[in-house]
Amino acid sequence: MSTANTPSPNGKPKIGVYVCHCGINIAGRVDVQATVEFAKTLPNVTVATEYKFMCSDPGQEMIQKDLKDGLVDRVVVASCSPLMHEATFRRAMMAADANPFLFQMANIREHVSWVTLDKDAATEKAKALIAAAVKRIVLHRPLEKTRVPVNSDALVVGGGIAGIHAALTLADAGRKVYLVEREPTIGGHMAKFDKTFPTLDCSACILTPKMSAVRAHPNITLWTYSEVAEVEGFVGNFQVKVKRKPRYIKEDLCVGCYECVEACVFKKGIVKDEFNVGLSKRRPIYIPFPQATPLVAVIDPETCVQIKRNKCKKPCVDACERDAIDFDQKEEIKEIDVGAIILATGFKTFDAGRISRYGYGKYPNIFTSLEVERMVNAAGPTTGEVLLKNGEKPKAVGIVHCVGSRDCKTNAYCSRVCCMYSLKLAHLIKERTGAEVYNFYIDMRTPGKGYEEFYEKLLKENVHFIRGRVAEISDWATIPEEEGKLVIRAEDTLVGAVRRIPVDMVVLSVGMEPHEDVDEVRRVFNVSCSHEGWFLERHPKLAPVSTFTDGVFLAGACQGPKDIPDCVAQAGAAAAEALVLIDRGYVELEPNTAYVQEEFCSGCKICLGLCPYGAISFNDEKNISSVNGALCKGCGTCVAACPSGALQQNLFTDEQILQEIEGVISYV
Amino acid sequence: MNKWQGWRKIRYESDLDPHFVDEIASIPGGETLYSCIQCGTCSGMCPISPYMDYTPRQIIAMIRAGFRGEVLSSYTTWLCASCYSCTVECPKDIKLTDIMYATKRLAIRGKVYPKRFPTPVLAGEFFKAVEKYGRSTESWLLVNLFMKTNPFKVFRQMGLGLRLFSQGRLSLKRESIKRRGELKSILKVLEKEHMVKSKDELVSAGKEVA
Amino acid sequence: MSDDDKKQFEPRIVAFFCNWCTYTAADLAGTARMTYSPNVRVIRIMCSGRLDPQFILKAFREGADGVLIGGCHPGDCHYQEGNYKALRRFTLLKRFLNMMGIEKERIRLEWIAASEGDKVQKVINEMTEQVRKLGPLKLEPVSQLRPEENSVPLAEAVAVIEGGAS
Amino acid sequence: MSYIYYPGCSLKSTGRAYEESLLTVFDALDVPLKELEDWNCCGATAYMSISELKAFALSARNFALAERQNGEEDYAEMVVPCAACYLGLNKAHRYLAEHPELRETIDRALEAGGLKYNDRVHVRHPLDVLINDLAPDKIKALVKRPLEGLKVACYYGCQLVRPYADFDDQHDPQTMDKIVKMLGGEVVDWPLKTRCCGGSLTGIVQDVGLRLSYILLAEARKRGCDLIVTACPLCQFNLECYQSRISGIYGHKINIPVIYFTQLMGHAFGLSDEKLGLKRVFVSPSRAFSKAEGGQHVHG
Repeated sequence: MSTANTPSPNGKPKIGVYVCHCGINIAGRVDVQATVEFAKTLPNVTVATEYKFMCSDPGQEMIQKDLKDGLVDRVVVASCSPLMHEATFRRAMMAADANPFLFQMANIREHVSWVTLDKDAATEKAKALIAAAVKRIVLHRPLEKTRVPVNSDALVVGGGIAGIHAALTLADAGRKVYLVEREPTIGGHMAKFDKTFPTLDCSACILTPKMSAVRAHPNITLWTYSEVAEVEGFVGNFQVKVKRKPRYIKEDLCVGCYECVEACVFKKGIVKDEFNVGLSKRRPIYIPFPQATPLVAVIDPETCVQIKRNKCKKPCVDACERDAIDFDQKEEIKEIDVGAIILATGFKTFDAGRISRYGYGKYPNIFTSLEVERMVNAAGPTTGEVLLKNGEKPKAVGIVHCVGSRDCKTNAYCSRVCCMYSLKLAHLIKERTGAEVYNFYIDMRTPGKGYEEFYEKLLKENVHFIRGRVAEISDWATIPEEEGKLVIRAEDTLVGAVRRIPVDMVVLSVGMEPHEDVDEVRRVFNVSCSHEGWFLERHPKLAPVSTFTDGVFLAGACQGPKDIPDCVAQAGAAAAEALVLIDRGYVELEPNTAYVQEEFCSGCKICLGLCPYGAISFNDEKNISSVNGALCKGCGTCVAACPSGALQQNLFTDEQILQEIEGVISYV
Repeated sequence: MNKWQGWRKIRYESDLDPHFVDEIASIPGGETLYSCIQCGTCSGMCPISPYMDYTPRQIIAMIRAGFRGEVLSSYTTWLCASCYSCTVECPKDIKLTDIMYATKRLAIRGKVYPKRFPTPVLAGEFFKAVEKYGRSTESWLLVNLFMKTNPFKVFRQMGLGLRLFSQGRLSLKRESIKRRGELKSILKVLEKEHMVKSKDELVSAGKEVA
Repeated sequence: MSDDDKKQFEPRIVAFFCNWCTYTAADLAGTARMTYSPNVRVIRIMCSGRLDPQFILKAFREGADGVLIGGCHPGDCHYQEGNYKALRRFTLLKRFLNMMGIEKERIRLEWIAASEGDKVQKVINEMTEQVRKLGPLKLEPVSQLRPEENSVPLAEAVAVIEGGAS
Repeated sequence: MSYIYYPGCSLKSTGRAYEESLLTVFDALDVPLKELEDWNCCGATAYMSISELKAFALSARNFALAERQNGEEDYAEMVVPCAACYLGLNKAHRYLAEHPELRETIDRALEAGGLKYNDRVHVRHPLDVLINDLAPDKIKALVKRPLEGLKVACYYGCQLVRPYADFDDQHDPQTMDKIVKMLGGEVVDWPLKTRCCGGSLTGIVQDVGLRLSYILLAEARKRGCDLIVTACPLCQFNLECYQSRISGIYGHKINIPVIYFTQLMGHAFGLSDEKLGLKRVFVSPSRAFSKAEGGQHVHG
C-alpha cells in the first residue's frame, strides 16, 4: 500500500478541499473565492483550492498530484451531487493509489447554486456543506469494495418492439434471455399497425421476421401469457418468480392450425377481439392473429363453456389431432436467476371517452386512432377499407390531434407520436377513400428524420390543416349542409374565426399513457416513476436507460412516449448496458454495510427482527449479533435501532453523521 | 378608416404596456395566464365569440403582448356572458372568465369602456342598487338602464313589461335588506382595494415583475 | 428587500434525506432550477431507516431551529420498509421533544419520491416559514443534558419501539 | 338534515314561480326550507364586473348569516335555486377557501360589519339535494300524474354546472334528466343542454342575446320536444318571455312551454297550478300536460 493509502500515519489527517466553479453553474451564485478562503481556516485542511471544472482531466490531475506529493490524504470536492460524479472522483483517487473512500463530496450545485436566489445566502450555505464534509472525512477509514459474480442470463419484460429488439440483441451476443409477455402473443402495438411513418413501409413486413427470430432463437426462452410476480436479490444476482397463466393449450404440441377454433361450439365470435380493439369479435378459443408468436391457441376462461360450466361437447378437443387441449392446466410459477433485467412494458392509449365533449361512444362514427389503424390494415376487420358503421365510405373525415395530451385535465405532456401518425392516417384515409381530410392541431411537431418532409408531402396532397384545438363534436346542425353529419367546432386560430366543419367520420388521435398497474409493476422491480407514471431513468441525459436500481434497465415507451425508431434505439442501448454489466462478470458492492463492534453488543437481539435481508444472525455462545456483509444492503436501519451503539455502518457511522451535523450548523 | 390606408397598423413596441399581463395575472389563480398556448379552445367553446371584435384567444395574446388600449376598449369583454365554457375546457386551466372580469374592471377604472354600450351601464346600475339596498329590483334596474342607453327602448319593452307586471313577475316595490348599515360598513372597508394589482402594487408586494 | 426584511430571523434547519427518493428529488429540484429558501442544510443517509433519534437531538443541541426528514413514500422504500421504521421512531421522538419543550412544528417528516422536485421546494419553503414564525429555539433543558444522559432513556424507549417492530 | 333557503333577487320577482313551485314541492317531499334571514344579493355577474372584492364580500355576508342562523349544527346546508346565485356563492366559497390573501381581506371587511365566517357552509343546488340527499324512491312515490309520452328537453344552462359545481358532469349533466325519468317523462337527447341562453344580453344586446336563445329553441323544437325544463330564472325568462319576439325576428314560429323543473315535479305530484306558479306563464304547458295524461284518471 502506498503512503497515501494509509491515512495520516502520524495520526494527523491532511485534508484537501477542491471547490468547483462548474463554469458559471456554481460560480454564478456562490462566491467560490470566499468558500476557499473559509476552507483554509478549517482544522486539518492542508490544501484548499478551486478550479473551473473539477471533473475534467486537469481537475482530477490537481487532486492526484496533491495526493502523490503527500500534501493531502483525504479529499473533499465541493461541486455537484454525489449521484452525479462521486464515482468519477473515486476512480481518480484510485488512479493515484489512494483509497477511494477517503473522499467526500459537498453538493453545492444541485443543493445550493441552482436553488438559491441570494448570492450571500448561497455562499454561506456552501460553506456549511464544505465544513460538514471536512468534519466528517476526518473519521473516514480506508475500505475495500467487495466483488460479487454476475449471473450472465438476462430477463426482458414486455414483448413489444422494444422488448423484442432488446432480447434479440442480448441473445445474438450469446446471452441466455428470458422474454416475458403478458399477452398471449408478442408484437405489442406495432403488430396492430398497417404502415409506419414516415416511410410508409409495412409494419408487419419489418416486425414479423423479428418475432419469428425470437421464437427460433436458441438463446431465448419465450414465456407469453405470463407475468413477473416477484423479484428478489440485487444487481447481478436477481431471483425472479414468473407466473405463467394457464392457456389450456399445450404449447409444445399446438401447431396453430385453427382446427380447434373452427370447431368451437360458438360458430362466430362472441367477445370483443382485443387485437382488433373491439372492431370485431372472437371466440372463447382463439389465436390473436395469423402471425401470432407463439402461433398457439389460447382459451379464454371467462367465456369458454367447458371451463365456466364444465358442460360442453368439447368439439375443439376432438378437432385437435395433437391432443394439445388441456382443460386441467393450472397456473404455474417459474423461478429463474438473472443478472440483469430490462423493462419494456410499453404503454396504453388514452381512453377517449374521458372527454365527453368529443362524443366518443355517443356517436357511432367517432373512432380512436388505434381503431382506424386496424381499419386501414389489410389484415384488419375491414380488410383495409375505411368504412362508416353503415358500411359506406366517408366523404369527409376530421382528425383531432392532442386527445388526452397537452391538457392539464388529462395528461399535461405531449405524446410525441400523434402528429406523425395523424399525418400517416390522413394520407392512408385519403388514399383509400378519396375523402376530404381535415387535421385539427395545436402545433405540428415533426422532429425526426424525414418527418418534416412527410408533413410537406401531406400539404401537397391537399390535406386540410386547421390550427386550432377542437372545442366540440356533435350532431347539432345549424344549416342544411350539416344535417346528418358530425359537426366539428373549432377556432381556426390562423384565420381568427370560429369554423364549423361537417364530416362523416372523426378520428381522435389519442395520446400515450402508462399502464394502470404501473405502480404494482414498479414495486416488483423497485424502480421509481415520474408523477405521470412513466418509469424514471437514472439521469435524463447521461443515464437514460438506467434506473436507480442497479441492474434494472429501461427500454421503449414505459419510460415515456416514443415512436418506433426511438424505442428500437433505446432497446439497443439498454441491451448494451446490460451486456456491460454481464460481461464484466462481477459487480462491486458499495462497502456501506453494517458491522457489529462485539465489545459493545449487549445481545438484546433488537436488530435481528429489523433486517429485511436476514443479514443479521445471533451467536448464542458469544451472545452477540453479527452481520453477513454479503447479504447486507446497507440501509442502516439496524444501526439506528441499536441501543448500545454496537452496530455501525461503514461510510455512515454515528460519529461521522454527528460530525456532519456539527459541521452544517456550527461552522462559524 | 379609409380602405387605401389599410386596416392593419404596425404596432410599435414602445406603444405597448409590458406590465399589462402582470396586472391581469395578479388576480387569484391568474398566473396560469402565462401558460397559454393559443390553442383556441376558448374561442371554439364560446357561444358568443363570433360576435366579438377579438376572439377570447386573441384577447389573451394581446394581453401578453401588452395591447392595453385595444383590450380594454374592446367589446369582447362586455359581450362575455360569463358562461364559463372557456374556463372549464381550457387545457392550461386559464380562468378566462375571471380575466374578462378583470379587464372589465380595468376598463371601468380607466374609463375606456365603449360608451353608451349597455353592458357596462347595466353593471353600473346594478352595482349602485346593490350597494345601496343590498338587493337589486329588476324593474328599476331595467328602467334606469334604458333611460341611460336608449330611452326609446323603454317603449319597445313596454308590452313585455306590462305583461310581467300583470302576472306579478315585476313590481316597482324596492327590494331591500333590513340592516343596510351592516352591509355599508362591510363594503366600506373594500372601497380602496382592488383585486387586480397595478404594477406599483405588485412591485411593493415584492412580486417579480417582468 | 426592505430593512425589516433583512432583520427577520433566519432559522437554521437540518434535513436528513434518504439517498434513493428525497435526496434524488432535491437534485431534481436543482436541475429544474426550482429556487427555495437557503435555510435548510441537507445531510444524505442511505435510508430514512438509518435515522438515529440522537441525530435529531444532536442537531437541536448544536443550535438547529428545526429538523426535516425526507424518505420514500410508504411501499416505495428502496430497502423494503426502512421508512416505516423511521415513521415509528419519529412519532415517539416527537413526544420526547415535546416533553423537553421543543414545539412539534420544529420537526417534520415528509415522504418525497424521486420525481417530486416540486415537493422538495414546497416543503422546504413551508418548513422555513413555519420555524421562522416560532422564532429561535431557546432550550435550557437540552443544553444541560449530557449526551450519555439523554441517550440512555431514549435508547431504552427506542428499544421498546423497535422491539415492537420485530 | 335542515336546509337554509337562499332565494336571490330574481326569485322574488321575474322568477317568483320558481320560488313558489320549489317551496311547494320541497314541502310535499317534507324537506323543509327555511329562508335565510336578511340575505343580500350574491354579487352576481354584473356586480363582479365592477368590484370582484365586494362581490365576494356580499357572498361572505350571506355565509356568515347562514352560519349564525344554523346555530350549533356543524354545517349550514345552503340551498340556492338560482343558477347565477349558485355560481356566485359557490365561486366565493371556493375562492375564500383557496386564496388566503383574498380571505384575509374579506374577513377584515366582515369584521367591520360585526360578522364572521368560519367555513361552516355548504352551497347546494336543489337538484343536488334531490338526487344526492333524498331516498331514491321518494320522488317516484309521490308521482300521481306520470308524464307518460311527454318529450322533455332538460336545459341546465351554463352557470349551474360550470365551473365549480361538483354534483354533475360539466358538459353532459344528468341530474335533471334523472328526475324527469322518475316522473315518467321521456328525455329528449340534445347537445345544447349547457349552451348559454344569452344571459342578460337578451335584454340589452338583443342581436346577440336573442340569437342565442333562438338557437336553443329552434334545436329543441327540431328534436321534437313538447316542453323545456330549466333550473335558472334567467334562462326561463329568456326562453319563454322572448319567444314571440324571437319568432318574429327569425321568421320561425316557435311555441314551446318553458317551465321550471320544480313546476314539472309539482304537476306530476298532482299539486295545483296556483301553488306551482303555473298561472304566471307566457306559453301555457297545459297542452303538453294533457298529452301526457292521455285519458288516464287524474287524482286530486
